[in-house]
Amino acid sequence: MTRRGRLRLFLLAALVLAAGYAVACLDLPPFGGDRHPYGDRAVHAALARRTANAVASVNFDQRAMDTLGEETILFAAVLGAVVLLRRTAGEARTEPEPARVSAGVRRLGLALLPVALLVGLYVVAHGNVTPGGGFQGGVVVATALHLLYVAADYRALERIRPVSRYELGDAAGEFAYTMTGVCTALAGPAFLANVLPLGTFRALASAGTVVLLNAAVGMEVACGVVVLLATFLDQAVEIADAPGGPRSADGAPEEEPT
Amino acid sequence: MSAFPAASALPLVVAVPLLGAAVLAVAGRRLPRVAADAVAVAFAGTAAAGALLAAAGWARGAGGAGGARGSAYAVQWLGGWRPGRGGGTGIAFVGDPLSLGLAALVSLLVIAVLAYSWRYFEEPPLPPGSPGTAGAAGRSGAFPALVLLFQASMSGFCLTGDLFDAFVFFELMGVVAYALTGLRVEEPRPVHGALAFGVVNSLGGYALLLGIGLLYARTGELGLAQLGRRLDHGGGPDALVLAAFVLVTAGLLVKAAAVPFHFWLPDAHAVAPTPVCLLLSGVMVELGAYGAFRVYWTVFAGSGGVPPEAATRTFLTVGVLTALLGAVMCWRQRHLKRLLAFSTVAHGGLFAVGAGVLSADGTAGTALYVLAHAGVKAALFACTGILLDRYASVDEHRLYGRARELPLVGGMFLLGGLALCGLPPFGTSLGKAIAEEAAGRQLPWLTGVFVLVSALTGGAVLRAGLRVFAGVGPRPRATAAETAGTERTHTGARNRDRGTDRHRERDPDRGRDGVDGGAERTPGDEVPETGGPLRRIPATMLLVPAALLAAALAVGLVPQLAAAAGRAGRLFAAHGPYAAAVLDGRAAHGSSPPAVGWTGTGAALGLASTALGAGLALLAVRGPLPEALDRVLGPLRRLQSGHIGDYVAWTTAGLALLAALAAPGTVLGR
Amino acid sequence: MTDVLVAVALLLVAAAATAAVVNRDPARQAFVLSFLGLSLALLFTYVQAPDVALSQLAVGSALTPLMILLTVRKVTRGSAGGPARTAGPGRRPDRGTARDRRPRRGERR
Amino acid sequence: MSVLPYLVAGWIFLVGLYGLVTSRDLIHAVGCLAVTQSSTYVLLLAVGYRRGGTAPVFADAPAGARVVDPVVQALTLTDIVVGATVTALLLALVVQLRKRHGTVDPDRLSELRG
Repeated sequence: MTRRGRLRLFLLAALVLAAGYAVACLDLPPFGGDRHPYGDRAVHAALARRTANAVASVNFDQRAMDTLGEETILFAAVLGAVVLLRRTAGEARTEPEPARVSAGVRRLGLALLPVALLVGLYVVAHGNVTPGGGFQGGVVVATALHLLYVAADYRALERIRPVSRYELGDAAGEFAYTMTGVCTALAGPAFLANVLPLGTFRALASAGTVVLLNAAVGMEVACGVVVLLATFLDQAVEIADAPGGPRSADGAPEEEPT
Repeated sequence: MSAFPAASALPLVVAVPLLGAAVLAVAGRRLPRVAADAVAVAFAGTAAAGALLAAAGWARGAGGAGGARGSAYAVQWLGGWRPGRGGGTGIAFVGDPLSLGLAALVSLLVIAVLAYSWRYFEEPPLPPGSPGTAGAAGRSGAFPALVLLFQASMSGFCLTGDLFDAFVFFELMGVVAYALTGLRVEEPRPVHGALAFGVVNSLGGYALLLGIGLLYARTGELGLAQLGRRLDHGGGPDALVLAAFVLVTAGLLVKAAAVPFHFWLPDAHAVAPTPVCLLLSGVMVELGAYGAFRVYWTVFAGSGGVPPEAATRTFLTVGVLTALLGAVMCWRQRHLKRLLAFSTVAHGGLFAVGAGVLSADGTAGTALYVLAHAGVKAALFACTGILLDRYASVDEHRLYGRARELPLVGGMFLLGGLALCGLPPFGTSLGKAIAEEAAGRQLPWLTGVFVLVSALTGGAVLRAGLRVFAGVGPRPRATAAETAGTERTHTGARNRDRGTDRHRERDPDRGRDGVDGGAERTPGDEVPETGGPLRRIPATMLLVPAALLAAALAVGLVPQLAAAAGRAGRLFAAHGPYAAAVLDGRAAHGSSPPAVGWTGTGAALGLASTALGAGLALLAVRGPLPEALDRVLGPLRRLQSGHIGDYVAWTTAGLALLAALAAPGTVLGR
Repeated sequence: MTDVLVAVALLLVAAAATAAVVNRDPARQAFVLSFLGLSLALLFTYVQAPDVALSQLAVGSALTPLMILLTVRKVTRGSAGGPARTAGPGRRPDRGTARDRRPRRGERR
Repeated sequence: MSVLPYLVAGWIFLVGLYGLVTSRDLIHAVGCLAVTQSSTYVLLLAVGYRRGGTAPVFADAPAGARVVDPVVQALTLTDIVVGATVTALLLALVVQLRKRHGTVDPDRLSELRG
């Protein structure tokens, strides 16, 4: 299709959709309404399981299968990205040059790093009580480690980041989550059932298996995001194209213009 | 095992491959290849056993934990969150014969794929010095792990009884499939095909999620059974229900590659590694249709949903368009993987028609058809993979007569073509016969569509098989550009490092304006997936297509399977009983299942379409089609442009088309 | 009062989404996406979804733009040694003319 | 106000599609896909909002407090993860596509025709 034809087709279809969707919106319950049957039941169930953060209760207890699927998506994407962004034959690995970072930036970065790590771990640990949890905290931890790249340089980052360890952590998180489910299915009442003692409401160790699953997710997300960023950084910083530039259509280096 | 009810096995069918994937992701590259393959097969086999056990439990009539004894649906509330009086908050896994059968099919096909790639399929290599390879060049070990994740996602999608959970598995299926499609990043086309696949399927996922949001706003529920029940309490359908139906159905039809959402499929299938094609074509695409009809029956089939006339109009129109377009495009291909991909599009259309008449026997026939089609199509892809690995090409013209030395593979390929045509007593023929009879009762000319589409797709396979394996007919005419290409090919094909896409257009305008567009251009030669051209065909690679064809034959010959399909159709095409079984644990009492089996008419029509397909194939190998026909088909071929912007525009148009099809009788003219 | 805040945040989100689409340069788009992430986080806070706001902040305004920027860097860096055929913002692809094959200024970082 | 959030969600969806259709750069297209997805966040959270409700976290709120719907928030969390991972995978494909084809302009990729 020509660019214009494509746009025309799209605009025509979009017009139909926009009209239909707008009419459908008029049939929606008004924004901010009071009828939330599922939500009310979920809150009730969360309180019964002594989980102060109802969202965590939905995520890790009532609809724990969704979260298993979600973590598996992350796991699959990390696995996929590592395979897709592998260094292929013919690509050279260049040593990144040591970067010069001003003293102020360096100090700030190094001071922020432990703070950010602690915040991340705190967010993971309190997932059952306060907003946050394994996913949010995990991302914070993973990005915090990359402050080292800003504060020092890529080589410093690589020293604290042996990628295969993090791959192991990623898989271990996924394994732990699934294994919890399998154990509760074989020895307990049902798959991913909350079988642990529920503890005291609002305490760090409340809510039973929610704590375990939350920790597994935190580990998987932190490690997975580190690996994900590592593969992209690897491409952007270290992996050089095959000598002679990207392969041309003929499979041979493109000739120099005359 | 009697203390362990069949329903409890349902989540394990998903969990076991996940465990295997986690193990292989770590250990895969450290273990020797054989050990890694064996671990993968062990996990996949355990899950398959679980699925079969659950299916057998169902067959014995043990409903399991969730349902009363004798209930036809095995219901398992995950985490033990069984609904109380006010309604529940948990997710149910529901095993009915169709979902259990599909989950078993997924697992068995995964085992076939692992066996097919056993030791020979070259996993993505890592250059020396990559992490975890201890200096030497190594494997990434990710392939079997990804296949297990694929298995888990597809099984989960079959078994879940919750719409949002289905979305999660839908996305997981997608993510794994994009990675598997683009696995061979050393070549230009896989990355492009995987990207188109990823963008279009993600859009489908987002449309599905918007639809879920609208349904949640109306009903405050996410479970399929609960959604259906709430909609029925809310009075007749309105624009909101219609919009939700359109968005949810479109999202699932993207996965099913229905026109005009189908463009990603040929692009992805032509370039994905062959073992992956077995799964994509054999079962993933069909799961899209399964999802669309599952949601229709459980959510929208009641009084508060979409009226049956509107739904059937939507499904039949889309199905017929898909079947015809797919069949015509299939006939036009000479790249064998693309040819098979378009035949999957066409058959997907027939499935939509067969189930789209919204009757129990139509559904039962389609179920059998899907089952047998999976075996046949996977066997055909497996044979094509052997050609690819031996001759470094899958081009019908270039391979002319070269595969005479492979009579066994050739025999299986031709048998597959005949089965695709609908030759009795293959299961494809039985399924087609039942589905086309059900469709013909609704609209008599639909029978013709079934016959024509089967003949065209099967005929295309026969034509290619006759040329490649027997050298029948004159050598296909080669264009000048192609002859030039062939000379350079032979040395280049083995060199994995080099780009293979010799015929890529440098000038973007030339291909677009040229008379031939893209289709006549040779697809270029391929790189074997076995790390080098095969000298001897390994026994595993021969055994797999043979077993798959035998299974497709068995589907047609085992009367118990047909009877089970009849019961499956009745239970699947049911709105109230599903909700009653899931929510109230009440056994389903209903009409008796439709009698499903061979009939004289069905067998005769199967023979007719086979004769038509064989005739077309013999006619085609004599010489090229008349030029005039080519000119008519040219614009159709140019639609498949490989341009992501085009595909997105068509996807949007498809959403609008579905809205236009479903609106009359739902909100307009009531 | 909350309604007004929500409405303002919604309009901000709509504007940011439009801007992210209209900005054809991927590097600039990454920054706009980051801003879209921030405005979404703001909206989520107003509709009482702190959990979601937190992850949107982490993912939408940090992780996703970061990955896009790394991709842009790779894609432009990759062209330093060979033909640069990336179609930049508003640039017509020059079909591999000699001019296009020379590394562009500022690419070698 | 009662329909504004829903309409905004629809607008974001369509504007993202528009970006995908007209994109001349695949990295930009992946960004547009992320935009399209954010429409689902807005719709889901708008559906679950309850006027006058607080966050469904009872860390200091009394157990009987009026709260907004926690379920949609859990769904949106899942959705955000899905979005990030899909973006990552597609960007990985774009990186390789650039290496194999020498371009990220969809108008110049033409080998999957027919």
